[in-house]
Amino acid sequence: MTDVLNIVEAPLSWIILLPAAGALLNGLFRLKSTLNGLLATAFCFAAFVVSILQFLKFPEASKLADPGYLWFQAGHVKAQMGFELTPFMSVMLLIITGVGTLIHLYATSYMSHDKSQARFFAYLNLFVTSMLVLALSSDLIGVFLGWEGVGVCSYLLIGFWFEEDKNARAGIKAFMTNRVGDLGFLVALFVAFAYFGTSSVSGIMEWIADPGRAAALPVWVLTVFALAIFWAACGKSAQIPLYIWLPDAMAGPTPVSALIHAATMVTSGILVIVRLWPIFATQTEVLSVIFWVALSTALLAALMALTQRDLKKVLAYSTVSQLGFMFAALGAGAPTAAFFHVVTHACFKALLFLTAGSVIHGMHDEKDIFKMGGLRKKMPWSHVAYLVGCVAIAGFPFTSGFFSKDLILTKVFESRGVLGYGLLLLAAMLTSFYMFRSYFLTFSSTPRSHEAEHAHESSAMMIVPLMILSLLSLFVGWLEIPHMWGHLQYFSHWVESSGAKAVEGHEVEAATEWLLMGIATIASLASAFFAYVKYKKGPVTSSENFAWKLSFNKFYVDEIYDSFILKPLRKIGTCLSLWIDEYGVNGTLHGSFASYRITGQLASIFHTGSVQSYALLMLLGLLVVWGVVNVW
Amino acid sequence: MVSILFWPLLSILVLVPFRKQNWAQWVNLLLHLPWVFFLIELIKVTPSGAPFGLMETYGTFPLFKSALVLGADTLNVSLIALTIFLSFSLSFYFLGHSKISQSFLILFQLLNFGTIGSLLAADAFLFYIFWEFMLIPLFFLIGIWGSENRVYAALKFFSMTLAGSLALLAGIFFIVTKTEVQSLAWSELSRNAEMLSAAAPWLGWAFLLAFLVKVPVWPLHTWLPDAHTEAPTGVSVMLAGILLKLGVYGMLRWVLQVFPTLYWNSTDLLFAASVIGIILGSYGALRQTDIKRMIAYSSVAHLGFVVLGAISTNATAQSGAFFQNFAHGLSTGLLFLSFGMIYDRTHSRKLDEYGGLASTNRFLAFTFVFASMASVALPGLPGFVGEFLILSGTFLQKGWWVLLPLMGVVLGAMYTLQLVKGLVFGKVSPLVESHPISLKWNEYVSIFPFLVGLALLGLAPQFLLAWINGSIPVK
Amino acid sequence: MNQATDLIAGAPTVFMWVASFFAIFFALIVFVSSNPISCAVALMGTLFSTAALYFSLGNFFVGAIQILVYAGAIAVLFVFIVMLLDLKPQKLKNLPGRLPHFLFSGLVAGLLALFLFRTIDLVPKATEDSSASILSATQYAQYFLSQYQVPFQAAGLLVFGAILGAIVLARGHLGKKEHS
Amino acid sequence: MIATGQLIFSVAIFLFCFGALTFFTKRSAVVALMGIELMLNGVNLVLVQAGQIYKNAEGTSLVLFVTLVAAAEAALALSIFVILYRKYGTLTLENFRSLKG
Amino acid sequence: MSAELWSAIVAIALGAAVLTGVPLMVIVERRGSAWMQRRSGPNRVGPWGLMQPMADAVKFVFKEENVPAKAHKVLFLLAPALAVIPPLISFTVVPLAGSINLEGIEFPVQVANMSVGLLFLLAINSMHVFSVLTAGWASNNKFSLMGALRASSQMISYEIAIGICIVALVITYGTLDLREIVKLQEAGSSLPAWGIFMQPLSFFILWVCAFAETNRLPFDLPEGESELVAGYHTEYSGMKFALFFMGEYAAMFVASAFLTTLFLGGYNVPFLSEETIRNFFLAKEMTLTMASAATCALQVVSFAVKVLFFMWFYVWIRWTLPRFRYDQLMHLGWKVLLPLGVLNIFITMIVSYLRSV
Repeated sequence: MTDVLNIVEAPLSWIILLPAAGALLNGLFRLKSTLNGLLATAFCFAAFVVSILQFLKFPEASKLADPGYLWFQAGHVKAQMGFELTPFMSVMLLIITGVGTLIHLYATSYMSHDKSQARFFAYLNLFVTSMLVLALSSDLIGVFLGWEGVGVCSYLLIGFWFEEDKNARAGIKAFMTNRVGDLGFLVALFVAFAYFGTSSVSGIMEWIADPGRAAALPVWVLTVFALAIFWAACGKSAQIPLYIWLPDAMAGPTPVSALIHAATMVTSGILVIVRLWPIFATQTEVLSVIFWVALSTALLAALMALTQRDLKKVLAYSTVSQLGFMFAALGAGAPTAAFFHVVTHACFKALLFLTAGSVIHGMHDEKDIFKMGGLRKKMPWSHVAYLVGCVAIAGFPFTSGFFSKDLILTKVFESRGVLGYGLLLLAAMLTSFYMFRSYFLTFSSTPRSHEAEHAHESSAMMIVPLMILSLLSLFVGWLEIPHMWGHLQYFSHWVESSGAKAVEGHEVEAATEWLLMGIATIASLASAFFAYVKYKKGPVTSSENFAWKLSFNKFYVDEIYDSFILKPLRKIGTCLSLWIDEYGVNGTLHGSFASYRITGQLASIFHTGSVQSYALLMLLGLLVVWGVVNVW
Repeated sequence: MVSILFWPLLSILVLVPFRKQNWAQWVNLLLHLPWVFFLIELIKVTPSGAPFGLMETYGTFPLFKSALVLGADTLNVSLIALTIFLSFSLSFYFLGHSKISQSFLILFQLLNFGTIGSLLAADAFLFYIFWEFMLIPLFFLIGIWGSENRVYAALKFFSMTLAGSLALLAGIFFIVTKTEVQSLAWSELSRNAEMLSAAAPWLGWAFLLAFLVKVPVWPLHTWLPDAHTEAPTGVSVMLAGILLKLGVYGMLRWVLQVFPTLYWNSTDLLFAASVIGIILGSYGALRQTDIKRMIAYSSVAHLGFVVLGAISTNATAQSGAFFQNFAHGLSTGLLFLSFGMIYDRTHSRKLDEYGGLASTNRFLAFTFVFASMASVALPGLPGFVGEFLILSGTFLQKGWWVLLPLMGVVLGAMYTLQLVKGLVFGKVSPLVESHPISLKWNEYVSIFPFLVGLALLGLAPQFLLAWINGSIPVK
Repeated sequence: MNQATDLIAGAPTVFMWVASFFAIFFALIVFVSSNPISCAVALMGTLFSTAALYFSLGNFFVGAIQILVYAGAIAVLFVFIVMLLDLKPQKLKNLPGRLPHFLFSGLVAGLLALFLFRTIDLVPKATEDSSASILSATQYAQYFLSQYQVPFQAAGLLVFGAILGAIVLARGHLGKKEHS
Repeated sequence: MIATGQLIFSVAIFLFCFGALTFFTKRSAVVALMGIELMLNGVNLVLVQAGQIYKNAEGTSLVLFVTLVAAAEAALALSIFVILYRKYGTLTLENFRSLKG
Repeated sequence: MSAELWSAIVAIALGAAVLTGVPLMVIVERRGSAWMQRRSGPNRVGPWGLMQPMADAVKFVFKEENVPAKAHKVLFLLAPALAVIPPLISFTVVPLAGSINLEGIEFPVQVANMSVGLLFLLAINSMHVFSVLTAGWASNNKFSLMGALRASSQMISYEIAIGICIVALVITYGTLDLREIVKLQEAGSSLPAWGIFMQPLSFFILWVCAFAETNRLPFDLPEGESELVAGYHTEYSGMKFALFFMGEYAAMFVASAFLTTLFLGGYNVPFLSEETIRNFFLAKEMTLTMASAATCALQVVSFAVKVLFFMWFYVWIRWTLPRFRYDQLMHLGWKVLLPLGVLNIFITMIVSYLRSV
């Protein structure tokens, strides 16, 4: 990447300020009915327009930068609140603002009858702002600002309907898990400032590029840095140890889940890793760690999704498993594949969530798919959108999911060999199976509950974004055709140009590639058919065997966490502090006060009241003193 | 400098004739204006370079080798600014408040006088006098206007701090009698710091003890939860806002710069104490059912961070620590203030009696959430800037030991969110239902500066950081 | 009769022996007897014998004062009170109860005596010039009004206080109602 | 044989010790007071002797003051005893224990 | 002839004189009072009843001595002795005459001369109270106890008055030594330089107190026959009663001697100083000792005359004034004599200051 970087000044901070202004306005003024929503969507759309303008500058400018201002500087830490835009991040920008606007539009009608809309849209805009800060900021510390901002907004949005205690607790759970993840980011920042002297991404890249200085670094610095970043990414993008918050995050309104838990926030982990790819490229052990964690997450999540009854929970688990796919691609050393899947996933997952939202909306907030059924006739538009979504996610030929998943599968095959490829393939099959299971249960056969009979199609304002998204999720795939078919590799061009070179695994000849593609398509079609056969008539009351219970109860992961980590930590800590604070220190204090009283009582024994005993004691005292003086 | 120091006394004199409550409250507010003016004058003239850049002596105490020496540099002037900021916004809060009588205001001004005095004092004995002087008004303020077992709390607070400062007095006596130090002026002491440290190794600890009790470092902190819960709102804001910082200021000014060698070899012990303080402080907050105690314990944890920064050898953590003073001052101050307003109407501090404040009073809920986010050190708010600097400085110096305080960050989030969930979110509890809270105009005005301060220091703290970095003791 | 005999250095005269014997004997009676009147009279006896000792030491002034103030006033007062209040002799009822007290005080007194006797040889014999050490009253008077003027005034004040005290006690008592 | 000074001193010691003993052991207040008088006489004796040895009026002046104080004290104490007697009906010291600790 | 021997001789002579004087006084009293009441006193025994006291003495000796039942044996016997001893002792200090010159050494006619004579006199005088108290208490009967208490309180109050007057006297004379006092009163010019002229007020007070001290009428409340049946010595009979009687008369003698030495110039012959008398005798070719002896004899005679004058005065007063009531007695003692005494002190202070300037 030696070509001269011509950095172009660009008003990137405007992109951030627009939604921020929207958030502020919504926060202050409570307008009638849906005006708040429209206001928020307008601001989001404005940000979308500006980001398109920046996007167009890209072929010639290799990087857009906006110095911003010095946030704070003390001792060896210098935090610059500046912004920069690399080619691949500009694509992400488009997604954030584009999909964001669509979701805003959808939400205005979805939340039309909610009483505190102003607050909702203020949070939504605030979320978009912090996501943009995360994406755009030049310094890692700026990224961290966006990182935590996004965490807080997800906490506020998940716990939006705070009347029920469940939602508030889900919000806290999300925030806490994110916070644990952010520790990793903090450690990375400390390492960056301690060893690289700066936290700006470009600065770190120079440090790595310059062989002399890189050699001077202690060997563990880069691995620790990479691992720390990965730990933060796990927290944010819900990988194995820290994914528990995502399923519970469904407690929030559906547009929130769509925006946050499908399109933007969850992918931030991957964005950061792609931006810092030159570091990860050199760390092979870290990559293998990432790969295996991702693979296990994908498989585990897919298994859990098989038996879920709540429509949104199914989608949540599918998100976790798709994220597993993306991290698997990163683990396999293919940032382009990962990023391509991020884009495609953003489209079809947002689509799926929004349709689920309209379905639930139509079903008067009934989420249980066992109670749905036969909605094909009742909600034709949502049905079409949901079908497109399932097709895309399952990876039917020529859909966006097909291209991105296939690219990942080939990359995994190249670097991780057959075992990795096989497991990932299994995960892909499971994905298509549970997606079509949910499709058939909700839309085919006959309505199984009272709400199902009276389900009504959502309003136009909700259907339009669905249609746009379904078109997108069908045709986005074409941007990155496997090079056998043509040279239309936009994505790899975008990602490589922003400095994220793929790890050169041994190239696969075209023949094996065709073979892999074939296997993948057959696998997904077969599992889809299998799901069709199983759930055509309606919910099959499968026997409560062990496997089923295990999957239904989410492998008891939450319970394990609580009993082994959360509860004991809290227990030890509280009673420790109780013992030391109340009894230890206070005890000693009260003890010392009590000792005064006791000595007082002791002394009073001598006050017998009789004058003679006093005189006697006095004389005795005199004699003792005299004796001592003489003897001494 | 003298004008800013003696202005509170003057305002007491002015306050005396106004027996009626609301008259006294209004006068108290107006008296703050000239004070601010003096502050601005002082800020213009404060040098940011060497410690105690500006020194003025006004006459000497005949019997003792000390003199009335006042010194100013950015370190103490910034804290004075914080005091005046808190006192100014509180005076808005006091308007029309039923419990704030004239004597309360007089004692309050006395407290301000003591605080500013001990900040400006550049002479050990003068510092000690102001240091002790502060306790008296505080004792009465908590003892008289506090809630249920206020006397116990006031007594405990008074005796513990007094015991600590007696060690300080012993140290001063030792210096005066045993060592050939001409005068107790700070410049004199710091000039022959080596001689002093060599003279008596315990001297450092004697000085340090007084400050450790004041900054509640872990083992000596048990007075804080009692004092905070029992103190009336105004006092607990001042107590959390500025008085705890005095301990830190004392440590930096009177121990670090006067006995550097003793200070540095006591740092490992202090590191352990502060880390334990952070963790146990957070757990302490976690187990509380009483809201004010929870906030009090949180300040124990936060000040654990500050001490962590204050004992590190690099400039990052030191300036981070001093900045954290302001961050904590504003965030905990706002927490206490907003809860104080709720408490004034509902008179209950039990967390489980509360719930669903957001649905009744949106603005107060917002301030409370905003303040707790600040205290959780959310980036974009000052707490983060301070804590980040401290932790990165500690990482630079102590390496992987930094993970322990990091745990504190997570625990901090845990108890704060628990507090917020209990108070603001969740179902609307009968108590909140039956006491609709409608804030008066002056309460809005008193909260407003805190919000602006927090937002400003969060996003653009550089103006303050650059100003205080000059006189941070460790370069 | 200003004999020039120096009464300190020389061997004690017979009169001294008798007087000291009586003093100790009467003191013993005061301690031993359970009847207050005999104690009072024994006290009177000790006072007289000490006065006699003073005379034998040559200090007539103090002797006279002793008789006048002590014997004449204080001892009479004691006898007066004992008679006025008609105090019955104290039968030692709970002797066992008070035995430890007795023993303890006896021990302490014995210890004290032991200590004092150890210092007896410290008593200086007499300064060389054995000139008449008998001062006349006028010389004493000069001392009081020159060197010891302040203590003298203080003593006057003390007595004045005592008079007031006595009056108040007497007056106070009269004011209140009689009861038992 | 012992010198006069030593004889006088030993008489003084006896007087003092017997006075102390009476004060400690006697149950009647008046007799206890007599004990005190005895002690004071012991002291006077030593003072006079000292006066004679050092040939100045120090001893005598002290004796005068002691006597004076004894007189004042006896007067007041006895009138107090009268009042006590009226109030308590008896003068045994055990009864006056109200100032117990 | 050593000083001790001489003082022993004088002491014995003095003792004898007093003891004979007492019965003399008794007869004088009885005859005198009778004469005043226009009746003739005891004149059967011996010429003009002179042997009557001897008869009484014999009577007392053989009278039966009864001791009250639960009386305090020791004190009962001690009381009469205490009554007699103090007056006798106080005579030691009284200067009877000038000094006799034997073989060149001047021997003063006085048992023992102390520099603090006056003080000693006062001290011994206060012993009398003690005998009264013990007598009253020891006889274990209520009346005698009452009498004793009254007598002692009376004596103590009047003792204070005496003390105050003595202060005045000491201011004027400047010394406590009786011999010097008498010398100071020698040979006045027109009027004899006697104390009575220098201190008339204190003379009057002391005179009154003298009566009080000796419990003589009008102050003899304690023996008030009518109410208290002879006061504190009701239980006494026989020789013990006689002793009391002797004690009383000896006390009268002391009081009058006291008054004469202080106010009537003691043994001074009016207008004649000792030297003039001695020179007068020397002129009659007597040896020095003989001359000094003669002067002393003359002086003793003058002293005796003065004392007898006072004694006669006692008897005279006894049968003229009625007895004081107890509160009048106390009133006189505390509220009249004491203030007068203090006033007197002030006057003497002012006078002595004026004279010294």
